[in-house]
Formats: sequence, C-alpha cells, structure tokens
Amino acid sequence: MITIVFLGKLADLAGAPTLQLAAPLDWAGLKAALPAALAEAIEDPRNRVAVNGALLADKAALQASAGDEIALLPPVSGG
Amino acid sequence: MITIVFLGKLADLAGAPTLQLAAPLDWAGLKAALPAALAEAIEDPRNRVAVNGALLADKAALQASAGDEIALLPPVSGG
Amino acid sequence: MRDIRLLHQMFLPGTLIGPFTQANPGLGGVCTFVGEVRTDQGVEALELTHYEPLTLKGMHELADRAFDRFTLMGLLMVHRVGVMRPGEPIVCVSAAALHRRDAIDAVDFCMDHLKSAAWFWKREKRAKGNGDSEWHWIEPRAQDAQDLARWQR
Amino acid sequence: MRDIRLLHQMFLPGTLIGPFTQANPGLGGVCTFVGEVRTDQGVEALELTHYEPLTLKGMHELADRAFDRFTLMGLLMVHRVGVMRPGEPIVCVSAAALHRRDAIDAVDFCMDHLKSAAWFWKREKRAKGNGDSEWHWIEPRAQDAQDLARWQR
Repeated sequence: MITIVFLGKLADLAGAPTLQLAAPLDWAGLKAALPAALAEAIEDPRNRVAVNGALLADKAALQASAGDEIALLPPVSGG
Repeated sequence: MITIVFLGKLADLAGAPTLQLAAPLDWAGLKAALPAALAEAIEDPRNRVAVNGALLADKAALQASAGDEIALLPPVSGG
Repeated sequence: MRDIRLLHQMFLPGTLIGPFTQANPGLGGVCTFVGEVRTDQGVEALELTHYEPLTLKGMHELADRAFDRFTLMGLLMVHRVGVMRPGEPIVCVSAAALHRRDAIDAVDFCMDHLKSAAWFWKREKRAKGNGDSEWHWIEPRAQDAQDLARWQR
Repeated sequence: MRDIRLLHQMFLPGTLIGPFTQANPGLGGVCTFVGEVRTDQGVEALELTHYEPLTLKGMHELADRAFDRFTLMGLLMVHRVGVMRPGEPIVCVSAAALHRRDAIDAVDFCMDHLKSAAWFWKREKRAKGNGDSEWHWIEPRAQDAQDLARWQR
C-alpha cells in the first residue's frame, strides 16, 4: 500500500488526513484514485508533492511503490 | 556662582567633572576662564553646550547667570 | 549554540531565552522575537498543522541560511504546532551575535521565512453569529511576499 | 505600556521582559534586544557617563518618536550607566505590537539611536602590557552614521 497524506485544506476535501491506496502509483493513477474535486485541486500549480519527505520538482513525474508516503501540500499560510 | 559640567573626554582635560565660576558668563568669558586646551576643545563645532538642561542652538550666544548650570558636551560615543 | 525545535505543547519563552543567552558567552547582543496568538475579535483558537518530514527539515535549512548570511554565535528557533488559544506563544526566535545588526537582522530574516515560507498550515476557529464556531484556513497574504522579497539577492 | 529608565545598578533583562509582555495583553509579537558588554581581548570594564537633564529626556523623546513612527502597544527602554564588567547587560529595548514588523523595526530604530545619538559617553578600561590598565574614550564610528541614516525621511 501507499500512504497519501493530505495537508491543509486538502485534508478537508479528502475528509481525512490520510488515505491508503494500492501500489504502484504514478501521477495519472493517483488522480484517478481520488475524488474529482481533490484530483482537480492537486493540479493547481501551487500544490506541491513530496515522496517520503522529498519534494518533487515535477509532480507529473511521480512514481511511488509499496511502502512509500506521498504528501500533497497546498500553499502554506501567511503571517 | 555658575556650575560648569564637563562630559566625556572634556572631564579629562578639565581634570574634574565640574567647576564653579563667577557669574555672569558669556561665551568669551567662559573660554577666558578655562585653561587654553579646554577653551580650544570646546570651540570644536561638534561640541554642544546646554544651559540648565537646554541645548543651545548657537553656543556663542551663551548667557549664564548665578545659579545656572552650563554643560559642555563632546560628541557622544558610538555603538 | 543552535537549538531548533517543533513543540506540541505550550511553552514559556522566558524559560528558553535565559539558558540560550547563557549558552553564548562573550556575545554583544541578543535579539528575540516572540509571536503570540492575537486576541482578534471572534477568534477562539488557532491550529497549526505541519508535515514532520518537511517542516523540521525546513527549519534546519532556514537556520543554515541564517548562519551563512549573518555572523551569529547562536540561534534558537522554536515553533508550536497543534491547537493554541489567544495569548499563547506560537514562535520564539532568538539570535546571539557580537554585533546588534547581525542579531536583529537574523531574527527578522527567520521570522519572515517562518511566517510565509515554512511548511505550516494554519486555520482559525471563529465564532459564528449563532453561538457555534467554524474553522477557516488562513491564506498567504500579499504582505508576506513583500516581506520575503526584502531578502532576495 | 511605556517604561523608560536609566539604571545605576546591574539588572537582569528577564525580570523586565516577562512583566512587560504581561502588561500588553492582546499583542501579536514582542521583539527584545539586549546588549551586553562584549568580552573583547584586554577590556576589563566599560564606563558609561550620562548627563541626567539631557540623557533621560532624550530617551523619552526617542520613545515618543518610536510611538509616532510605528504602531506599538508598548515600549520598554532601559539603559545602564556607571561602570560595567564584560558580560553585564548595558541596554534592553522591548517593543510589543499587533504585528511583528512594527515590533522588530521599533527595536532596531531605538537601538540605532541609543547607540549613537543618545547622550552617553563611553570609555573602556584596557589592560596595558605591563599589568596596569588605562581608560580610553570610545569615539563615534562611521557605521553609526550609516545606521542612523537608514531612518532619515
């Protein structure tokens, strides 16, 4: 399984802070596995993606396998 | 009498932090009453003069009478 | 002396700053900023969410940049996560240096980055008219981008 | 809350900052700078001379300008005079505000002015080669003028 972690308001859209999905997952596979509103939200270029704590320069290049953790990161809040 | 207060390195030149001089005093009278080295030092345009805690805009306009306190203020130190 | 922490519980800044100052003997100055949850009208609580693998690492990278950029003897950077009430401290940054400009600028630099470029997501619990309350996410502000731009070089 | 003082005795900044913070409920942030006598090679003591009728009045005028220029809730400005040993605090400035930029900038502004435009004369007691020591007056530095120029407008 792959753990998906939703941060900030993405957790509201997901209805939960995490979700387990079957491995493996690429970007298209991840979006297909998520509810439409969430799949659309994570396409926003300001949303970043990290795999096992490492930020992806290009989230479309996502490749995750069993045991990985994918974090979906909306823009951080201001001061 | 008039009290003269020497601040900073002027106190070293004067050999004491204060001095009593006979009233009244104007700028020429003050300089004449001080040792030459001190009279010269207080002519430095960076040296300010206060009478009873009020800075003089033009120290040459000094007019002090009995009971007054004249403070001779060299440039303040830096940080 | 370098002390970078994420805290899950209420903290008292004074208990951190004294030991931090003592740990940097010979310093010329210490600048400290403490941020608290403001008592804004109707705000009942503030929640900060973090993502551990990025948030703490990001704070360490920020500290590295502060040490590179300023001549520092020590840096303390402590940030709360979780739910906080108005009046509780959120963040404490303290910088010790030989010269005041380094200490003050390092605190300013770290605060601007912690506030708008660190991995924290914030929401406020605000009272509604009917006696209930509701959580609202806090968005980035234009002022944040301006604050950060001051440090670009 | 406004607290402006000249102190003739050693003080502990922590004992001032806690009550100052408490005295400004609802604040968003507090910035504090504490300056200490540096332990420079061969420096045994620092003496600050002041002229009471001008020095304290000047600190109050500086506080007035800080309140005019920044949006502050409180300002604490405490300065030592007399003879101090390395490691002793000389100055403590703390500003409380709703927003961090006001608090940080007010401290920066007050420190630049206290360091080079306030009525203090400083001399250092420095060790000589032969075991004796000698007092040396500290002159203004070019850096001080640059620091002050940042606030001209």
